[in-house]
Amino acid sequence: MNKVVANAHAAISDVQDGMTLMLGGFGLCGIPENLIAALVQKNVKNLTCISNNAGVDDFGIGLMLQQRQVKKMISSYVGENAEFERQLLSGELEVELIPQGTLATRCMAAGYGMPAVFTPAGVGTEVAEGKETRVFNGKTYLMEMAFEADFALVKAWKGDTQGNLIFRATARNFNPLMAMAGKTTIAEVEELVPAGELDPDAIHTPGIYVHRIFQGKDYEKRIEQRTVKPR
Amino acid sequence: MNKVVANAHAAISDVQDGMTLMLGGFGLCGIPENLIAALVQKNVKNLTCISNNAGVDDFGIGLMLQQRQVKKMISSYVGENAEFERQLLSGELEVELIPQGTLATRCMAAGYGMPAVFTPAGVGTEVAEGKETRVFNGKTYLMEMAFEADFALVKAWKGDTQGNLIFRATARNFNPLMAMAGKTTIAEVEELVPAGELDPDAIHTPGIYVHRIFQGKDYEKRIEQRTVKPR
Amino acid sequence: MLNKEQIAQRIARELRNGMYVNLGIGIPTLVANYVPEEMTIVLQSENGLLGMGPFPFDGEEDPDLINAGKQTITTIPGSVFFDSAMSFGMIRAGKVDLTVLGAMEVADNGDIANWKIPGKMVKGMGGAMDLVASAKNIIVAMQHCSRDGKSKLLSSCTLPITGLGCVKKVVSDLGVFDIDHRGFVLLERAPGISVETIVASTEGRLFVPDEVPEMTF
Amino acid sequence: MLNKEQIAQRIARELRNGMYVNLGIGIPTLVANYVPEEMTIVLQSENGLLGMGPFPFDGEEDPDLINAGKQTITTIPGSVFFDSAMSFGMIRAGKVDLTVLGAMEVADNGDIANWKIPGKMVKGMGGAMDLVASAKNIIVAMQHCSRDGKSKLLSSCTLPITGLGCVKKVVSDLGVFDIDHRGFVLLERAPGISVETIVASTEGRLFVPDEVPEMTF
Repeated sequence: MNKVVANAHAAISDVQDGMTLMLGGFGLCGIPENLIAALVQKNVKNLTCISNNAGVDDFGIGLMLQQRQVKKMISSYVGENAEFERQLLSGELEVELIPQGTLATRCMAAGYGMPAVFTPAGVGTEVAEGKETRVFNGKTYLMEMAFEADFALVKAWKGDTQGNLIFRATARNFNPLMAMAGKTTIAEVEELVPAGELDPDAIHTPGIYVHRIFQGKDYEKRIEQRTVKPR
Repeated sequence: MNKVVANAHAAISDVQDGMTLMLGGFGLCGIPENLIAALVQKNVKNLTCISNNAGVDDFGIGLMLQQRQVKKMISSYVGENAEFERQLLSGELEVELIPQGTLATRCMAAGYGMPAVFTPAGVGTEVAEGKETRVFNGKTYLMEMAFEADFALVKAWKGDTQGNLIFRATARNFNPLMAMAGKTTIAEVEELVPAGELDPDAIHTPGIYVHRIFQGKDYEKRIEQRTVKPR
Repeated sequence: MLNKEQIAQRIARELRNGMYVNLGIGIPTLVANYVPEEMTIVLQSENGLLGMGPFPFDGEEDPDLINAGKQTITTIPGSVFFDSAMSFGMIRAGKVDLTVLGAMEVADNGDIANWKIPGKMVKGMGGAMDLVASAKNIIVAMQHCSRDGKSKLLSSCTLPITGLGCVKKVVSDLGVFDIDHRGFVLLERAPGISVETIVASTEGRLFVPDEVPEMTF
Repeated sequence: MLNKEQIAQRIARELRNGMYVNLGIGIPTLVANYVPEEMTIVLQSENGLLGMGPFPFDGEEDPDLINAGKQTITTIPGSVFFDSAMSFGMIRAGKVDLTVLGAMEVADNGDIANWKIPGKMVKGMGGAMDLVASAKNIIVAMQHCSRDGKSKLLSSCTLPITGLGCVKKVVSDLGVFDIDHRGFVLLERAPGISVETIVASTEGRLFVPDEVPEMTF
C-alpha cells in the first residue's frame, strides 16, 4: 500500500488540459505549494479550479492565473488578487462564487458518499438562483450538490507512506475535505514518515482517501496579513 | 468556560422521565459507564434511547432494560441481549432498527446543522417504508432526518475543563457524533486535564459541543468477545 | 458620533460570560479588545479555530496560524483546530452564540447586504452567507450613512442580499437599534447625537420609544 | 463440498494487491487468514478502523480495540481510527474495494437477505444495509442449502431484504457463481461436486457454461 511518488512533477504527470482540480488552503495558509509550482511548469490549460481563494498576484493559484491556465474558478472569496479581478471583469475568466461553508460541505459530501446536502446559506440571494429549496421545521434550505474533482491537491504537515495525513493548526482548513473528494488525491507533506509512526488516534485523513504522497520541499509559507503586537 | 461537574449524579440531575437520550459506544466499547450507572440509580423511566447497541443482559444499557426504564430503543444491532429480545417479543419494548451508517450520519447531521441527509442504505427494504426516496445520478437514496436528543451521554479517553475531548482507538465510534447532537451533552472521561494540556490539533470533539464534563471512576471496560491467539 | 473603537466598545457590552463568539473582519475584530476582564469568551474563527488569542509578538508569527481575515494570530489555552466543514457545521447547528459582522446595508426587516457591489467589487461572500443564515444572534457594526450622506439603514436593501431577515441588532456611529416587527427600534443615542439627527439619517422604518438614553463611555 | 475454511480460502483468491477490504462476521473473517504473503491488503472494520491486525496474544487484549464483531483485535503499522460517520462515509463513497459478507438468501438478480427472520430473530442489520447499498464489489460467502435441504440461491428472496441487486459473486460450499443478467453463472465446482448436483440445489436461474472447472486447493 505504498503510495509514495518521487516529487510533484511525477505526482501530476497525468493531469491534463480541461480537468477539474481542487486545491486545499485558506488564503495562502496550507496551500500545496509544490504541486502548484509543478502545474505552472507543466502549463496545463483550461483548468477548472475549486479552491476557497485564488491566491495573490504572485503566489499560490495567482501564479496559474498569470499564465492563463485557469478557465473557471469556483471559490468563496477572491479579494486579494488584482490579476484575478482584471481577468474576471474582462470576461477572460469564468467565476462561480459560493459560500465558504457550502464549499466545505460539498467537498465533504463527496467524501462521505452523500450526493447532496442542505444548507440555509444563500437562501434568498443570487446563490440560490436555479437551486432547489426545501423547508424543514419552518426554515428554508438550499439543496447543494456534492463536489467531485479529477484531482484533489492537498498539503499536510505530516504524512506516512500509506497516505495517512495530519494537518497543523489552521493550515488544516479545506485540505482534509478536498482530500476526500478527489477521484485521485495527491498530498504533499512537510514530513513524510514510514507507516506506523503517526499516532492512529491523531490522523485527520485516513490513507484510503489518498492515492499519491510525496515529501515537499522549499516551503515558502508566505504570510498574507502580518499582524503583530508590540513587545 | 469551565464545564466541570462533580460526578455522574450531578451531571444527570435534570434528566427526566420521558426524555430522549443518546448513548455513545459500540457494543460495550466506549460506553458511558458512570452515566449509565447514575441513570440506573436515579431510575428515570419511559426513556427513548438512541444507541447503536443495547448492551448485554447485565451491563451497559442492559441494566436500564432490566429496570424497565426504556420505553423505546433506536439501534442498529441488538443481538447480544436476551432480556432485550424478551421485552421486544412481548411488546413491552418499542424498537426501531436502523442501519448503522444511517444512525451515525443522522447524529452528525444534527451536529452540522443539516436537517436531512441522503443515503442508499435500506433502499428497497423495510427501513425505507414511509421515507422519501430520491434518485441522484441513477442511484436511489433515502432521505433520512437528523437526530437530536435532550441529552447526549458520551465517554472519552481524555477531556479538558472546557469540554474538549479525545477518544481512544475504536472506543471513538459514535461518541463524537452523539456529542454533537445533544441539546445538552455530557461527557465522562478517564482523565480530566486543565484547558491547554490537550494538543489542539488532536482534539476530536471541540468543547463548544460539550456542556458538562466530569472525571469518571471505576471503569470496568468489559470485553464482549475475548478473542486471542496462542503465544 | 461613535468612532470605530467606540462602536466595538458598545458591542462588547452585549457579551455574556461563557459565550462562543464569531467576530467578522474590520470593526467587529476590535470587539475582542473590550471583553471585560472577569468574563470568559471563546472566539471562533471560521477557517477552523476555537479559542483565538491576540496578535503574536513581532517575530513570533506562525504562517500556519491565521484568522478568517488571514491575519497572523495566537491561541489561548483550551483552543482547538478543526476543518472548515466542522467549523461551518457548528455555525449551522447554532452552537455559536453571537456573530458580529459589518454591513454595507441593513433593511428594517433584518435583511443584510455586505458582499457585492455590482460592476464595482467582486470579492465574494466568504463565510458571510453561512454566518448570517445560521447564527442565533447577529449584531451588525456599521456606519449609519455612506460618505455622500445616504442612509444605509433602509426599507429594503439595494445591493445584492447576503441573508434574509437575520439581523437582530445594529450598532452604528449614531446609535443602537434592535430590529423587530416595528423596524429599527432606537435603543440608545451616540453621545451628542439627537433623536432628530437619527430620524433624518434613517431611511427605513424607525421606531422611537419615549425615552432614548445617551450612551456613556 | 467446501468447508468454511475452504470457502474463505477460495474467496481469498479474489483479493488483489492494494485492496481495501471489509470482511463481515463469520466465514468472511476467516478470509484474512489466506491473504497471500506477498500481497498488501488493508482491512476496514466499520466501527472505525483501517488496518486491522490479527487477534491479540492472550493477556494483551485491549477493551478499547475491537472489530465490528466485537472481538478483541490488534492493528498493523499505518492503521488509523475514525468515528462511525467517517467509516460509513468512506464505505458510501466507494473507497472500500471489496466487501465480503454472509447471507441467508441471495436472489438471481443480486438481492440479498441476511438481517431478519420474522417472528424468530430480531438482531438488527448493523452495518449490513450500508455495506451492501454502497460497496463496489460484494462477494457473499454462504451455505448453498439450508439444513433441511432447501436452496438459498433463489429466484427471489423470501426473507426481508437487506439490499437490492448488489451481490456480484457468491462462493458457496458447492461452487463459485457470478451474478449477471443471466442469473447465477456457475464458474467453478467444489471438488467432487457435479454440475447436476449444483443444478438440483439451485432454485434461482442458473447459467451453466460449457466448461466448469473443478476447484483445487
